This record gives sequence, structure tokens and C-alpha cells, in this order.
Amino acid sequence: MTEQYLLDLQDVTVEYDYQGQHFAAVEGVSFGILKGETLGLVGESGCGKSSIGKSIIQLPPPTKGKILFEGKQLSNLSNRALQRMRHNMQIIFQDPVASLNPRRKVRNILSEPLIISGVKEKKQIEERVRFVLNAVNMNPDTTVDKRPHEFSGGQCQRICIARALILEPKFIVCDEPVSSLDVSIQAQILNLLEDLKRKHDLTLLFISHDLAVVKNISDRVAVMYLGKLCEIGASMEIYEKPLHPYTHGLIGSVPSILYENKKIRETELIGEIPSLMNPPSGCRFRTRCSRSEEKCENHEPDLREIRKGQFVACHFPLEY
Amino acid sequence: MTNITKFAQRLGNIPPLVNAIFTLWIPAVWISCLLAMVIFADLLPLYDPFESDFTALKVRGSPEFWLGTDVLGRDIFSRIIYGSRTSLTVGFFAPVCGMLIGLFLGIVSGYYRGRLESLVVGLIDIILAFPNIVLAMCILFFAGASIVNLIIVLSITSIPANTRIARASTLTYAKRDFVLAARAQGASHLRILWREILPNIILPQMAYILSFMSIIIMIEGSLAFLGVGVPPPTPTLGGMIAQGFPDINTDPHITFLPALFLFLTVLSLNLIGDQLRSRVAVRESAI
Amino acid sequence: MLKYIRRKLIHLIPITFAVTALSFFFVDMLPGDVADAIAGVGTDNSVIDEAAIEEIRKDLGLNRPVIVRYFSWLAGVFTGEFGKSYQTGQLVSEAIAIRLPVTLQLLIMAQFLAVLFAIPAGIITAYKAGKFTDKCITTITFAFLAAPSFIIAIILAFLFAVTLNWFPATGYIPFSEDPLGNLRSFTLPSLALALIEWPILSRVLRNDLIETLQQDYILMAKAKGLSNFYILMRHALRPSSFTLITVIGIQLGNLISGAVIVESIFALPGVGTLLVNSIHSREILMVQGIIVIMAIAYVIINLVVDILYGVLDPRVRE
Amino acid sequence: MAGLLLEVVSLVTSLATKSGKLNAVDEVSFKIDRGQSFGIVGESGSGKSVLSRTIIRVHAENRIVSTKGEIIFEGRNLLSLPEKEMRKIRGREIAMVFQNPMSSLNPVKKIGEQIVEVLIQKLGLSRTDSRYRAIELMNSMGIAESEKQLSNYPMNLSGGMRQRIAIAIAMAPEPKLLIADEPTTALDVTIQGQILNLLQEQTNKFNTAIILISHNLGVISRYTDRVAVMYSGQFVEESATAELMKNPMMPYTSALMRSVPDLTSPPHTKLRAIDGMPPSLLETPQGCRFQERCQGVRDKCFSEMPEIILNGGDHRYRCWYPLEN
Repeated sequence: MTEQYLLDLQDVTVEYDYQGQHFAAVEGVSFGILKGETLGLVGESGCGKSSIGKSIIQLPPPTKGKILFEGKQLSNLSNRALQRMRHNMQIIFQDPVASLNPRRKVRNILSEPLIISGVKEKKQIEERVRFVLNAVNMNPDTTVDKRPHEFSGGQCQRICIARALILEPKFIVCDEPVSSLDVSIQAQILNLLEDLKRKHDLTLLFISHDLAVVKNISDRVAVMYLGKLCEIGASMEIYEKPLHPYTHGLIGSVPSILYENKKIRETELIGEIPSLMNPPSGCRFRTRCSRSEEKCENHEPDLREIRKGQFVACHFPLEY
Repeated sequence: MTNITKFAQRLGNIPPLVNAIFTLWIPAVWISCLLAMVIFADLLPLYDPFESDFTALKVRGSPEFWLGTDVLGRDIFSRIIYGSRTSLTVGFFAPVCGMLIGLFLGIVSGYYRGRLESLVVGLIDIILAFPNIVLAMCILFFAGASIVNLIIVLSITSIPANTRIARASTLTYAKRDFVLAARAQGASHLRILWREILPNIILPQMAYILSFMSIIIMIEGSLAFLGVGVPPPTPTLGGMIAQGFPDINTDPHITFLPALFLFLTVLSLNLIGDQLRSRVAVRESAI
Repeated sequence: MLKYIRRKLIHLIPITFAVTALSFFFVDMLPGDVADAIAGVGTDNSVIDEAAIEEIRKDLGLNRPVIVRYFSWLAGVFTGEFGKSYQTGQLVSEAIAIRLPVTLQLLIMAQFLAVLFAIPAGIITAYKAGKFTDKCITTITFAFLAAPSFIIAIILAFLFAVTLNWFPATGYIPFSEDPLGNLRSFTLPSLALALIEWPILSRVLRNDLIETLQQDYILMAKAKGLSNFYILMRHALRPSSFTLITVIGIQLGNLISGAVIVESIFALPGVGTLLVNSIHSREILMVQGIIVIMAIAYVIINLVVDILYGVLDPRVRE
Repeated sequence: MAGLLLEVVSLVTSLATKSGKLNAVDEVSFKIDRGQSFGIVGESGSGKSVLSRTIIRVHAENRIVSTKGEIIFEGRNLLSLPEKEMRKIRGREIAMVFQNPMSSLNPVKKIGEQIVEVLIQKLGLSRTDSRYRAIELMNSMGIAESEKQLSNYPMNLSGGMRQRIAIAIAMAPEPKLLIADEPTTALDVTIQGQILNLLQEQTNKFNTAIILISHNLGVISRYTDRVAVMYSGQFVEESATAELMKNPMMPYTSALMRSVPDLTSPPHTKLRAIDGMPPSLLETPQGCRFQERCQGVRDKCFSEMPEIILNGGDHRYRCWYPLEN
């Protein structure tokens, strides 16, 4: 099973020090991403989804556990090998304006990855830059000599995507790529990502807090809560028949446009998200869960397969 | 209904009472003229600043001596020009050295953080613990007062402020996602410092240099006034002021003319520096 | 809060150590030592007598290794024992102790006046930002920023002492002898210092206030229907005062520097004049003593500033 | 208790920006009844925040503002009121909740102080009374251990709790109109529901009308009675919420609804993105402002600006060729 994963996370833990306090933003998370698929990673703020994305590109690497890319463990690679590996993995961030250096021109921003990876020929660089700009539906003639502040947020995100594409990676981490964009622009970027994925045979990890967006773009979805993985499975299954009470509550709390003929599942999750510094014992969701029992307090649930391909970490999963 | 916003509507630097002619162009002309006279002083038809005319002690301004003569009958105008030469030399090299060192310390400590940062912050605290003029006085008096020593000492005193500014802007830029993106592409730390961070902080930093120049010129004047600057008979503005001070009730011009020159020079530098800073700030906010 | 103070105190230890070490070494390392000075080296009519110098070195313990000398000097610093003036035989600690109150009174009065001018000016200019009042006051601050302390002191002396004769130009009257005369003798010197300090403080406060007034919580306060004056005083002033406090701490060094100059212009018998005189008469131990006291005072006052910062801003205490 | 509370007539708010003067709100008219929940939906830069801030006369923008038109609140034109009178209305009759509870509470003032000052200044309560009232209020906002929270600083609370405090402050004087500018955008989705339900419950309790501003059609659809769609400073469509969601007349509204991914549609459903970007407010095109991005655009759209017109009932829209459903 493991071999066919392009990217395989095994028991990944990411720890940080913040103002003298040590805490784990991600604890013991394992999942794999198949070649060519899009895995959606959802959760609320502080659940560790961004930390996972960053630990995959080794910025910073996980403190415990393994991350295998094409079977090679990333943390064992030498600096030079890691540098070569970076061509295969790129990342797109949430804030497109902040992820472009305001003092550099688009041409320099886009050629930077090529120069770092040792491409010297000017003509070749220019060609690649024009190629990727075309790929993200931007006109190279009018864009290469401008600086980021001359573009709108959506256009900046296109430039970021172009920068990620220029090294022809196999895998891209999309860290909330549409969260800071307006809805009409958001749809353009999502469609673009879908297109590029098909054309360039990409594998995506799509991180977002927006459940509808994740459902739309993902083949499979992983749900995180407070640094732990609660549930993972095929996108359709997760949304139709969530097993974890948290997934159920999360989906239910999304307000959707009311049409006459659409059914609405109204659920409201009570309480607040506990602090990562001091997480609850046992199941981390128990403080907000209506199904919680004594067992949840004392034993941490393991991730187990309930339906085919659908894993859940809950002692009392929902039944259908 | 034009004043809905009663509160501050304009951020940024000092709004000038008068327009840019007074806050930018006149100061710029003043500094340029002074600079030209200071550089070409030897070629200009000036009196010898060292030569005393004992027949004309403490005279007021006249066609012969434009600004009068001092206690020893030396031409004040000529001495002011040669004195400004000292001030401007020190006032140029010390802030530039201080800025280069401060920029380096600030960027490195702001980017790498950790122990290095604590070390740099500690170093700054140590330098700051010695009041600048006191530090300069001691070193100059015991090590000998020369222009080079003066420049070294005053460079040291301008390191803390430069380091703080550079560190603060490095901290804000190092957090930005484009630095992370560069790392994801495999850029080395050195390349990131050079290509991503430095271009962003160098301009705002440069905008401060005129203000630092004015501060250094004031300190140089103070040291000369206390008699620990470049030793007499080399003319210095501060030294001239000190020399005229005992006769202030009878011949105030000996004291006040060099003081006025010093004041106008510092004021001009401040005004131009402020304009420069606000222009850089506008460009920043446009980004 | 206690944890915060403890962290600041721990930070203080290496700084104090470094500051004392530097005070010692940089005076010690400079060419010409106490023995040279006593023997008259460097003065114009000196005849260099190597043997005599060596003798004096031995007497003073100057031939011991520098580290040993540092620690014995440091031990002295902590017991208030800095050595003796080799010219008058006066104890360094005693000489400083006599003059310290003068300098302290000058600094405190100057700081008080500077804050007294700066806070209203900062508030008015921020509130009226861009208006005529703001432009007037900020233009004035600009003029003061360009005037070195000795020029301001000279102008004050010329105007109020020489021309108008309102205040004494020089001299010092102890508070115990004549309280009013004492204040009169301190008015011009402290005003001279305050006038170079206030424009900096006022500009800092103005910029911070303007920035604070853009914050959401000020909008929220407006939306609550609170008056502008109340918002300014109760919502905006405190979060805008942090840089001001930091700057007061940083500016302390400049204030002390200014005090040295102002004391010598107005002939106040403070530590500053003592320092200038000691430098001119090569009283190395005296210079060392004064520098270390100034540096330690700076460090301690900055600790107080940091603690004050913690009191005002709950966010930094964590 | 029904009846007209607020009537906005041809409101124009101009901002002077660095690049020139622009009308952030352009000829906007609408009415709100007592206790009504009125939604304004639009993308960033559409002018919805400027509109709401013009009503309460609290502007953040560091630019000169001028206004035209009328804002009639209970028979009085707010635009012609002097600032002193307006201050009496703010926080008492009209209150506001801001987008980001992290920045809308003063970080260096205790929570209690921030609630109490409204009670003292707006309701004239004594210090002790207002303390009790503050605890009561916080309890009704679902804040646990409210007495202890009084002496806390905002940084010790979570985002959701801070927004509850902000709502408590806004609702303390039982205002007649509450303006909520994207009150949940900065919050997590599970907290969002709690806060919106709280707002609904509180405004119902005191028959307070609410202007709910959001970019999220789902939120607007679930929590409002009437809704207006804003585009490029103008109202382009306005009607009862259910009607608008079912029968959008203006192509922009319909396109906006379709460009949002929906939870009920299967993965990889192609989204109907709206091409291009909204026009710059500095150089708005002649004719309809949506012309460049509209699928059904015709010649008339380029030459004449459509008026906002009534369609039989109370469904208003600004389009020459409305959609037929």
C-alpha cells in the first residue's frame, strides 16, 4: 500500500517554542497522498493544517516522524539532495501579495527559482517565464516588467502559481490559496488549479478552512482538529456520511445559500476550541462533543477504517 | 459635512508650515553652497583662517571682513568655512561607517535571531550605557584628538540607532511569505539576505542618514565647544563659539555667527532628511 | 509581572558586567596611565624619568596583570571605593558624592520640564494633525531639533541672564541655604536641557498617537458614542505612550551628555564639570569612577523604564 | 412595533484618495423597518463598509470624506446633525460591531472597563450598578465566569469571546439599529454560527434592526429578511432574501451565487467564475458597471446606466436585460 503514495507522512509531529512555552502544533499525524490526486486538508485555525504543509517542504522539518517523498525520507537528505528535491515540491501561500517581493519585477521573481537551480542561459529562462505566465492565463508582454503592487490580489496569486510551476514540480502544497480572495476571483483561481493539475499531471495538497472549496477540488479529504487527524476518506463519502462528530458538526455549521429544494443540515458545535498549550486528555474533541463518554476522557482513539477507505479516530463514530 | 473625520487624517512626517520651497529647496541650496565652499575653500579668495590681524580685533562685519573678526583678529567668515570643513568631514564619514556596521548587525541579528540576536542587542545596550559625548570625550582626550579618532568614536555612537532600525525592518520582512517562498525554492540564507531582504530595507535606512549626519555634526560641535575635539588652532565651529563665549555681552557676533551657521546647516539636513523619509514612506505604502 | 521583572533583572547582569569591564579597560588600555600622569608625562615641560614612573606603578599596583587589577577595582566599585585623586588626595567616591545631587536635580528638573512640554504638544499636534496648530508646533520642534544643547544654553544665558538679568548666569546655591535661589539657579540649565529633549518626545508621541487613532478600537470607541476628548485621553494615550517611554530611556544618555555641557556653561558644580575637569587634569581614577557610575545609572534607569512599560502594557508581561 | 426606522435617500459618499476623488457609495437608497434584519452583500471594495460607516459617521479611512443625500433615522436627517448630537445617537440608538474582535477591543484596557464606560456614559448608571449590569450582560452573551473576565485584558480571550464582548457593548443600551460589519469573517466556522445566532437572538429580544454586512452569501441567506447586493459602490439588486436567492434578476447576483462552490454539489464540479475584475472606482465606465464581466451584455449597457427599478413587488434591480427565471 505504502509504495504507491507519492507523499507519505508517518507519525508526523511538529513542535514549536512560543514565548518560552513548548507545544506540539501537530501530533502523530499519518496519511499518504496518491500520485495525481488532490488531498484536501480542512480544519479550523490552530488545528495544525498549515504546520503540516510547511513541514512537508521542510520549513521547518517535523520534529518527529517521517515524511517520504517517492519513497525517500526527506529529513535524511543532505542539503544538496534536498535542494534538488525542492524542484519536485512547491508551495503556494494564502496571501499572494505578501508572498511576492515588492521590490522585484515579475520577470525576476519568476526566474529566481531557475537561477537557484542552476539554469544559466538567459534565453531559456526568458522562454520558461513566458511559458508559465501563459499557463496561468496572463499576458507575458504586459506583465514581466511590472512589480507586484501593480496587480490585484487574484493576479498576484496567478504569479505565485506561475512561480510554483516554473520548476515543473510533481507536487504542490496549496496553503489556503483562495482564502484572501473575493468569491468571484476565488472561482477563477480554483478553476485554474484544476486545469493546471490535469495538464501538468500534478499532485496537490489543498489546505483550507473552507469546506465547500475543499469539497469542490479534492478527491479525498482529511479533517484535523487541534493537531490531530480525526477523519480521512473520499471527498464524497466524508461530506455525505461523516463518521466523526466533529466532521459532522463542521459541515453542519457552514451556512449555505437557501434554495427551496435543498436540504439543510443544521448543527451547531458548542463551546470554544481548547488551547493547544493545554489540550484535553484522551480524545481532544471530547469537550465539545455531544457523544463523549468516560472512555473518551481516558483513552485516545486510534485512527481505524470503518468503511472502505474511510478512517476515523473516534470511539463512538456516527452510524448511518 | 466635510469634516466627518475629526481625527487625524494624515499620517506620516511633519506637515510643513510652508511649502516645499522652504522645506526642501532652500535647505538643499544652502547645503550645496556650503559643500562647494568647503570643498574649494583653498581656491577661494578667503583670508587665511590662522592669520591674526592685530589691528582689527573683534571688529563687526564690514566690507573688509564680511562677518567681522574674532578675539585674535582672525576673519570669522574664513574660519567658519574651514570649521565647517571639519564638521562636514566628520559628519559624513561617521554616519556612513555607523550605518554600514549597523546595517550589517541589524540584518544579521534580525534574520538569524536566537543567540546572535541577544548578543547584538546586548552590545547595543552596552554602547548606549555610555552617554555619547562622555564616551567621545574620554576616548579623544586619552587617545588624542584627531579627525580619524573623532570619526571612529562617532561611528561607534551611531551604531545603536542604525542597528535598531535595520533590525526592526528585517524582522518585519523576514516574516513575510516571500522569504519562505524563496526558501522553498532552495535559496540559501545568504542569497535571501542579499536578494530578498536587503533591497527592501536599504532605502528606508538610507533615508535616515541625513538625520544621523545632523546629529553627528551637533556632537562634533559640542566636543569642540568643550575643548576635546580637533585641537586649536584648527578652526571648528564649536571651538569658535567657545572662544567667543566670554565676550558674549560685548561682542555677541563672535559667538552667534558660527552658532547660526551650525544651526542652519543642521536644520537644513534635518529638513531634507525628513522630506526624503516621507517620500520613501509614501512609496512604501504604495507597495 | 514578577516573572517579567525577573527576566529583565537577569538580562541586567551581563550588561552591568560588560559595562564595568569596558569602563575599566578602555580607560586602562589607553596610552598613558596614572603613573605617567603623576610623573607629568604628556604635559609640556615633562622630563621623562622611567625609574620614577616604575616606582609609582609599583606603589599603585599597576604592574599586576590587568585582570587582577580589574577585579580589585570592581570589588572597589561595589563597596563604593574607587580610589583617590592623586592630585588632591580626595576620595573619588567622596568627590562624586558631593556633586551627584547637583546633577541629579538638574536631570530630574530637565526631564520633568521636557515631559511637561512634550505631552500636551504631542496630543495637540496629533489631534490637529495637518491643521495650522499642528504645523506651527511641529515647525517649532524642528527648529529646536536643529539646535545643539550648548547653543540653546548660550542663547538662554544671553537672553535671560545677560540681557534681561532675570536669572543668574552662573553659580549654584544649595537648596538648604535658599530654596528659591536654588530653583532660580537651576531654571536656565534645566530649561536648556528640556528644550533639546521635548521636541523628540513630542514628535514620538505625535506619530504614535496618530497611528493609534487609526486603530479599530478607536473606531469602536467612537461608535460607542464617547467624546473625542475621552477617547483621546482614556483610549488612545496609553497605547501610544510606549515608544515615548522607551525613547525617554534611550534619550537618557543624551540627557547626561547634555548635562555635562550645560553644567560647564552655567558653572554648576555637578558630576559633569567634575568629569571635564578630571579629564583635563588626567585624573584617570576619577574619570573611571564617573563613567562607571553614569553607565550603571543608565542601566538601572532603563530597568525602571522596562518595568514601567510592563505596568502600562499588559501584553508584554506575558 | 413595525414601522419605518431608517431611510437612506440617494446617499453618495466620496473619498479623497491619493489617486483622486472617488464615490465609494454612489446613489444608494433603501429603507429599514424596526426589528428588520437587512443584509448587504458584496465583494471587497464594493463600498459596503463605507456605506455602513457613513450611517453611523465613524470613518477609519485616512482620507477626506464628503457626503450627499439623506439618512433619515426616526425622522431626523443624520447627515445634517452636528457632531455633538450625532455622538448622542452613536452607541445609544445606533451601535456597531466590527469585523475583527482582535483589533476592535482596546488591548490595554480591561474588559470590564470597556463595557462599563458605555453603561456610565450612555445610560448614566453609577459605577457599582454598571458593574452588576456588565456581569448580567456578559452572562446573557454566554460568557462563562463573567465576573472574573471583567478584570481580564482582551488578549486573554479567544476571538469568539471577544466578539461576544463586542456584542455585549453594542447591545448594552438596547439600540434601535445595530450595524454588524462582517462580524464573523475573522472567526472560525464553528464559532461563526454561535456568534450569528447570538446576534439574531439579541436583536430579536430588543426588536433591534440589524444591518448585517457580509461577503458570504450563505450567512446573508440564513440570517437576513431583506438583502441588497452591492457592486462598485451601487446597489444593483435588492429584495426579500428568499426571493433574491430564488430569483436573482441581475446577472451579477446570479453569477456571484454560482461562483461559490456549494456543499451539495459533487467534487470537481466546474465553477462558473466571473471573468475579469470589478472596475476601478476612479474611472467607472459609462453605462452599466458590470458590462465588462456580463454574459448577456448588449449595446445599451455600454451607453446608458440602468436605474434601479421596481419589479412589480418589492424586488428592485439595476439592469436593462434582467434574467428570466
